[in-house]
Amino acid sequence: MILSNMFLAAEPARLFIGPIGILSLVTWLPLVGALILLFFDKRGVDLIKRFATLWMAVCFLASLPLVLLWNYETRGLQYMETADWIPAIGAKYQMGVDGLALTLVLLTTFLGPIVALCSWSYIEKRHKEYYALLLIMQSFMIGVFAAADLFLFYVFFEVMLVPMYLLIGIWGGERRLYSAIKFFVYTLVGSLLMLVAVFKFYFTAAETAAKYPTEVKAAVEAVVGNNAPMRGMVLEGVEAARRAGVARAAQTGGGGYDAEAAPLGTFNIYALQAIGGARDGQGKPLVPLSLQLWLFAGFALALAIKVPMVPFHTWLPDAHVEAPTAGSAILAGILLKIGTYGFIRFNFPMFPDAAMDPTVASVMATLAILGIVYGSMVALAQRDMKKTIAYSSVAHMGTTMLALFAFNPNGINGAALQMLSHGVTSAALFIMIGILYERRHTRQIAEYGGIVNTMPAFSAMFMIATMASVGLPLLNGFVGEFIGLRGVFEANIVWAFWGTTGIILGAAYMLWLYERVFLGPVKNPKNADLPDLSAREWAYLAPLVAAMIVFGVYPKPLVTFVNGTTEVVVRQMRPNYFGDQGKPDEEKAAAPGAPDTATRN
Amino acid sequence: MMTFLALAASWAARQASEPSLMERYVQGLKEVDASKFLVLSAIIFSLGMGGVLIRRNIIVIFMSVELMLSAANLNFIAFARYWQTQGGLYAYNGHVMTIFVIVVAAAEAALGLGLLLALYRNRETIAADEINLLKW
Amino acid sequence: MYLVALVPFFPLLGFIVNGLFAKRLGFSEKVIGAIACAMVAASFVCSAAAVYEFSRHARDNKVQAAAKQREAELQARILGQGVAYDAKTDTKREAPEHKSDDHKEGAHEVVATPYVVTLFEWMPGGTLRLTLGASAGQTAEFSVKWAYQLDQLSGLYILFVTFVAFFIHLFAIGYMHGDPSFHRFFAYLNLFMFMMLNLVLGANFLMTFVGWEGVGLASYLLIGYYLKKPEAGTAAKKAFVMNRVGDFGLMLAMMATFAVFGTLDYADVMAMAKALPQEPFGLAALSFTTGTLTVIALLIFLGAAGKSAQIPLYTWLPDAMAGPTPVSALIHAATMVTAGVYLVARCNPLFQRAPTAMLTVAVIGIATAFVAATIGITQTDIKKALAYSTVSQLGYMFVGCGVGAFVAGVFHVVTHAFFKAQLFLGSGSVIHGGSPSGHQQEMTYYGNFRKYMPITFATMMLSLFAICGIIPFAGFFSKDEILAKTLHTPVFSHEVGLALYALGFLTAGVTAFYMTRLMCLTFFGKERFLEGPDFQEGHSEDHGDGHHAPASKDFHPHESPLVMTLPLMVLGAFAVVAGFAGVSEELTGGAFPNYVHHWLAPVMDATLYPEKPVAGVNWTEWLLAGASVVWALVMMGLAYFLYVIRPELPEKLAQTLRPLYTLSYRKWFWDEFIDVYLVGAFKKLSLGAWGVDFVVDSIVNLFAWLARASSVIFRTVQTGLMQNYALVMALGIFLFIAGMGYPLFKELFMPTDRPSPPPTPQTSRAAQP
Amino acid sequence: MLPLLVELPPLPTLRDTALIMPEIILTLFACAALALDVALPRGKKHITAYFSLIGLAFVAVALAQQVATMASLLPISAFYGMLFIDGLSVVFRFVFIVAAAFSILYSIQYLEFEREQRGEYYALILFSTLGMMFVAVSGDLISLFVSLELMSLSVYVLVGYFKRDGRSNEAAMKYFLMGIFSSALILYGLSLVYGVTGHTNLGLISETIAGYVQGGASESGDPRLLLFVALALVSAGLLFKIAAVPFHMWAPDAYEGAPTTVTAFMSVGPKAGAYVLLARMLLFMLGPLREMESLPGWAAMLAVVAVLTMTVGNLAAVTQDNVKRLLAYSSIAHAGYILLGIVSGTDLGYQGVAFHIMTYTLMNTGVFAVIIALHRQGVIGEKLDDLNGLFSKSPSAAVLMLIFILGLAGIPSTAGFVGKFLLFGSLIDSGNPWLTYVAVIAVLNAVVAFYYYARFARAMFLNAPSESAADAAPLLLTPGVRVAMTLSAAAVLFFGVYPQPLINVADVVAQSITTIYAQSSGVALR
Repeated sequence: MILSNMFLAAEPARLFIGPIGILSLVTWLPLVGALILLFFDKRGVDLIKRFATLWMAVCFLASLPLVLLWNYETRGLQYMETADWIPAIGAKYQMGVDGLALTLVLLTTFLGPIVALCSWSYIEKRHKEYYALLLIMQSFMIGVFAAADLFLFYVFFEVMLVPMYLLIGIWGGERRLYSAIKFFVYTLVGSLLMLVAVFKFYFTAAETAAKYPTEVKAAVEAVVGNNAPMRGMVLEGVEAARRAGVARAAQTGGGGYDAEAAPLGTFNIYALQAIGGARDGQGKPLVPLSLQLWLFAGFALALAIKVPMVPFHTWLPDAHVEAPTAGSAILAGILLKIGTYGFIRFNFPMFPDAAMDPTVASVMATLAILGIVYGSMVALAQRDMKKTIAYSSVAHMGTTMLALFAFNPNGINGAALQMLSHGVTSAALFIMIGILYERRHTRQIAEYGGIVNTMPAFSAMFMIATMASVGLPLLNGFVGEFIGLRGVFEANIVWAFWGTTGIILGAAYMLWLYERVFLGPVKNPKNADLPDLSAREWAYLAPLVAAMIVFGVYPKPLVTFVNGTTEVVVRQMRPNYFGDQGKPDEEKAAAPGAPDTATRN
Repeated sequence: MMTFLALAASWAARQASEPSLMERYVQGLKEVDASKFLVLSAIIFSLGMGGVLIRRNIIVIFMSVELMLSAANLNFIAFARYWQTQGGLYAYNGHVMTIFVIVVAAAEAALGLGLLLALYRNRETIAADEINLLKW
Repeated sequence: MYLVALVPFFPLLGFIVNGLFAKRLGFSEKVIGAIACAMVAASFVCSAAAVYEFSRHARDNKVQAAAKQREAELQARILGQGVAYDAKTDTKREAPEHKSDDHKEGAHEVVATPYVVTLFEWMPGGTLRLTLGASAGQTAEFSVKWAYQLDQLSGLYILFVTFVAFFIHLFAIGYMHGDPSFHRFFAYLNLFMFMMLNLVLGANFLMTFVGWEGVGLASYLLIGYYLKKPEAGTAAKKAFVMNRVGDFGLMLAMMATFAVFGTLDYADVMAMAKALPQEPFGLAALSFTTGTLTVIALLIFLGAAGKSAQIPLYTWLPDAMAGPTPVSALIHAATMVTAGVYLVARCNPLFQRAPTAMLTVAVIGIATAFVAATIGITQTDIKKALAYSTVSQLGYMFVGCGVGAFVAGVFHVVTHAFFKAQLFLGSGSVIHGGSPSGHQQEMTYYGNFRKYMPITFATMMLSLFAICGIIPFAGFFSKDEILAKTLHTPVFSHEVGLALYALGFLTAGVTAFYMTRLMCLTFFGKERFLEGPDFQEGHSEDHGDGHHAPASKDFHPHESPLVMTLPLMVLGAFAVVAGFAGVSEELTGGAFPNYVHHWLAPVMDATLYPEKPVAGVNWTEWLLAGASVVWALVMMGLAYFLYVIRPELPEKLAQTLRPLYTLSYRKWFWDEFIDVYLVGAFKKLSLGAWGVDFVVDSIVNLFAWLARASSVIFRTVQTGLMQNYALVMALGIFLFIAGMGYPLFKELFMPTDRPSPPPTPQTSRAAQP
Repeated sequence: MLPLLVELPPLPTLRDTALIMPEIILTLFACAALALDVALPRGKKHITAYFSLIGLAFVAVALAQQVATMASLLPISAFYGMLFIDGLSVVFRFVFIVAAAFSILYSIQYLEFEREQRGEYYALILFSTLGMMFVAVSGDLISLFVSLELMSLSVYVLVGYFKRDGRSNEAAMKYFLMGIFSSALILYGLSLVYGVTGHTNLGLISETIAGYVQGGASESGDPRLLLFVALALVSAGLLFKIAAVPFHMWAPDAYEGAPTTVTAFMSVGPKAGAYVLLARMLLFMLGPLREMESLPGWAAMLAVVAVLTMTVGNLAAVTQDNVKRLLAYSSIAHAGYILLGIVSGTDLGYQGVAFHIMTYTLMNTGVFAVIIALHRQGVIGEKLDDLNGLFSKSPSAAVLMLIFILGLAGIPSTAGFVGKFLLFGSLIDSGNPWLTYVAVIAVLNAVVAFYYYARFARAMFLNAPSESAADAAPLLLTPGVRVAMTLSAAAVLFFGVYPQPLINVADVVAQSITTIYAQSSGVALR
């Protein structure tokens, strides 16, 4: 194992095991597991279960070196890998993770073994296919976060829907067919419209790179910071775009078109970010604002469906209620995060002017607030436990989106932390509801009551998860929520006011759920003799609850990872926000401002 | 009688002044006017198309398609003649094309009747609007 | 000095030990109780040592000079003058000596010298930009430290909290004897202590907020302790949600503090606040631009109102009595509810610069005091009566703070903690011994218990005199000082002070009346405990543990064991003694020093309202004090007369003053208002909201139906008739020709630009090649 | 100037015959197959199938050898311009061979079961392939028309192959009559084209048309009017052959009526031939009429047709239960996507067209292989419900089918996605704002398309198998068919993940379209 040059300060971490980079290894390992699983005998159910969970655990361990060798000094991508993929359209197999992506990859690998373990007793039929699909799903989800090439991201983004469709469709509840196809088609519409936007931006980027090579090179600095290998990759991407732009300009002008000479442009996310964010002398964006708005809308629609933001959220309750426990845990734990991750990775850096356009920002913020208030109110009125948690996810993601649209380090850090904490908390809640479902085979709240008397340990765990979801300090829910809403306060006080009402509504519906299900005497005789948590159930609940407490008490490591990404994004959108470029922001220059050195924390 | 003779005389005179059949033939070769043939072929083509659309009996439909093919042939011949006069290098292609079209039409006829026979033996009908088993 | 960090650590240790290992290792009740009490005792000892060390540290003038220097820099920075000051690395660049002339020298140089212990950086959050107040535009670092701050105010609080808590733990061992989940109760109690100490010792707003919500969680767990009682669960949820409404305000206040000061640390914020000018009075101050501090203060007060059960958000406290009595004593009397007063006292520089906020605090305080007192009159449940008396006393404390007498407010908190905790524990022992089932709380089934429970009776009489404000007892000194300060308040005009004083005076009387009523119903009068439901047929225990056979008639109440009466005696003694710690110098003319006042002076900002030096014994003060004592004695006599000598009179009085009675009995209809209108309406609204979801869903399904419908159309267009197909083809061809041919046709036959002879109309296909 | 306008060369040299060696071999094998059939006893008829497969192998070898020797010389013309071989024709001849081979391989079992195992079936397929090969190479109207008729006639007979089945006869009759009607239209159009230009050679025609377009109305009346009529008629006929919307009515009936193996062959072989014909006639011959400054060329018309085709094709399939009709509509929809590539006219577009046709061949034959195998004892296998619970019965067939279905739907990591990706990309690449809206419509169509492909997946994976005994037997796939299916599925996945080699092949076709045609017609075919 070559631990190459990880001690150089400005040098981002790189780790190659033989020819394969660590990131590719972590991404494709689960898929390899799935292939091996196919050769197992269908009847050996226990062997399949153990193998799948063990393999997931191995994948988690494989992802740990990512954290251990992380270089905290550099910004931008680390563990970068590049390989040619489809030269004809300029798509490269490029992998790389920055602070935020790393935490999301770890969240995915962390949830992997837990999700596999919790479906041991839940799944009764077709075990082999189930675990194979779970492993394949794991691979694609890690791929989405690790991809540094827009085409690679898009392939992972869309192909991930097929295993999820089958998971919901085959092992789901009663209305599984309807909700499975609804989930798939809803997300597919969004992602295909995004494809059109991807193309439009792909060709515009080539033209802009050709017309303004100098300005684009200047913009690359903002994206790359002090990360040398990443600068090489991004410049190479920008160069490919420029050559393609020049070739196409020549071709339309009547000259012959020699395809070999110039590929069609670049799909490298960070080169596109540089081109999208480039500005000419007077600060006017190179990509005209009107076009930026359309492109922003294309990306935003697909991601809003994924988040889900209010008008596009109706697929979530159906998908959650009908999905098997593991399915809805992954859905809530990771799939929703791709939406907000997409906003931070694509919409903000690539179309900064469109994102910060006052009307766009206020529309999205209003939708987010609607998500919080409306989501909480509807969660209050639900009779099905999973539906309540599903709507609570809508509310939490509403807070995340609101924090994102504050466009300041606090907001984006808070949003990222909220994503991570919601991932752990909602996955835990869904798994616990699964435990109850395995015992009583119903999710109707009316069927339960007084569970605390028969299952005290389980009630304690559910209590901790409820409190984390409500945002109690010293548990992971609070950290992201407070920092995020603080950022929102800085941007717009009224938004912060409405955003903070979320904590009251959250407490209301979660505790009402807890009271109706757990507290009070045991009304229904069937609940009288429910067995408490078994050893296996403890095994997959304990890490989740531990994570909630640890990241509530000591969230600093998470924040340092996430802050790396936030600073880069904020510097791209509001270059002189940090006031270290000498001239203070457009607010009144009362004092030269504390010469606050670029915080490296 | 007298008028008849006068008429015959004038006709003979005119005939004498008229260019002879051979001269007219040669003169026709030089500046042929294909537009009249075009109009004719257009008419035939329209008739053929109308036949296909309206008539009930499959054989009649088949014949009207043959009609359309022959209209095309007429066109080819007319244009071939025209381009011959213009001294086009490949004027003869039109004629060759016509021959091939006739050959193909023959093949189609044989094949079409074969299929019709099979259909008739099976369905006892050759009316176009009765064969509608395959729908929706 | 690191003892401070140990103070909250012990209860946490107790929580972990009792919570996780007690059941598994099978500790007996004795062991669990011992661990819990030991932990609280240990933290009391640590806090005592820490306070002593701190007092020496505070007097050291080197420390005072450094503190003054740092205060000057911070004030300069907040006003935006050119002091180059790097907040993070604490290195001080050249600082021009900033002598503000208007800063009059107080009686003696009084500077806050807090001692801050930072354990680790809890929550970094990236860079932020100040957007409000004088220094808008500067950038600062969002970095919240897990730090404890020991200064005079928090020192006083941790002392009396741990002291009272120790005795309550002791009492609880007896009270909870025989309870199946004994370990769970004590684990929660220790958890509460950890959270309360965190709240009080927190060095920044966020640490206090951790304690704030932590105690909310602990009260939720303890109120809902009796799991089988359905109303316990509802009460717990109600308490938590209502506290969250308060926390909502506090959270916004914290965000605003960041926006104005760039940090949440009390030391820095309060120092910077002192430099800011006082904000205008009245409604103009209610916007973030003009009255920033006012809005922050109001939001802080909203949080305090939620936690300390003031007017809009007090209905959860009476319902919280569903929890065991020691819980009511500890949380809902002595410690948690006073957290609100602590925070207001801690932020006194902010409040003093926001007169509108001060007025709100005072008005709501006095209103709560009066309303709660009137409700207390008609309560039959002993614990609910005490709960309303707590709400009313809290109202008093807030009035104290509202009129600028923060020290008086805090002193009343301390004295109130002693006698109210004693009263609750007394009621606990009354409940415990007063009925065969040990859970009878209705005073109607008590009567003449003084014969059976002499110790409880004696100690509760001490607290009665204390709460009524009779001369030697603690209540007199603290409540009277508040009333005195209300009358001569420098903050408001004389009329406002007089009005507040009058209402306060009236409430004091009403308090004396209902407390004496409570004592009479319980300890004097006819013995009614045999008519209680325990003795009726078919009474089912509300704890759901089975159907009780009616107890035998020869039952008579019995005194509680020593472990329960000892705390009563100690607290009773303190109810008497505690008053002398803060005798107002107005009364004694400076002869007898007011320890509490001098101890808390550094924390209280005196720049706006400097105290007037005491000339000599102020006779008008004595006159007022005497009047209030006489008024209290009169009301006590009236109550004794009504409930002991002529027990049938209250019934008739209730009939005659029917409207007043129902007003008080139905708790001013405030409970119903919240349950029916707010919560009920919200639930109906949310059901409606689900409808919107249905609408959005149906739109999505509409598209699906549209696709399906059009698919059927396109499918059935295949009629199977060959001629139709040929017809469609012909139509297609025609459209092609029309589509492409038309522009050409236009150009050829209707040439607009080129003049050319109008060609003869020909069919399109007959054109001459 | 094109090399072909050389002065009259002497007799066709040996080189010309070498160029059409693959076609000659194929003709020999086709006739030999007919003869062999007579000699074979009743039980042994399927040997003709293997014989024709060997024949196809020989043809492929000859073609490969031809490519090896003359790759650099392309484009070559021979036989006085009758033949015009360029990159497009070479690549598509391979596609035809592959299509024919798959069809023959999959029909052995089917015909055996129907007891219709007769040699003529395979001979007809070979003749049809021959017709297609000639369409690909012919450079003159005469040879083009004749080879088109050869291809079509043999397919008409194939469709009517089950004499005793009323549906097969009816389908054949309808297809025949509509077919010859459209051929008549094309022929009349061609006659007008000949009339206007005076040539029958494609290169010369496009040159003269280019002259007319630039020259504008010459003295003897404006020829453009006649040209437009010709264009309308020719494109009508061509669009009929590829079943584009206004002329698609015949396809569902013909696909449903014909024997499933013939439907498989029809949807892949002759359709690819029709695309080549479209490329030859529309792009090469009538290339200059694509877009003119003042008048809307056929590009605008084709765009409208493409949108209509996609939308009708996809929407009609949503509620279709008969599998063959559903696949007919799906092939109509794919015709729409391919037209998009031609409409955009960019290099990326032609690559997309070639790539999509190649992968469509693989995927469609794969899907039909399973549908054909469905037709067994007691099960007609044309209803979508016959697929129910296939996964529990024969998992391998179900998984292979899933790969093909996802390919057709265009889900990433399958070749279908890359094809669609190139086509949609080319639309946006062309820069014309209208085409961006067309791209959005195309994308929404892809969503509708996914819905009815998901119905296959749902039937196979999610529905429980029907109880009837006949249905319980697993699909019997002969080893040959199983190998073929696995190979094509592997190819679909491989080119989905790493499409670069197939894109290079598609690029050969794209180059031939853009450069060669541009030179000849003098108009920059952007």
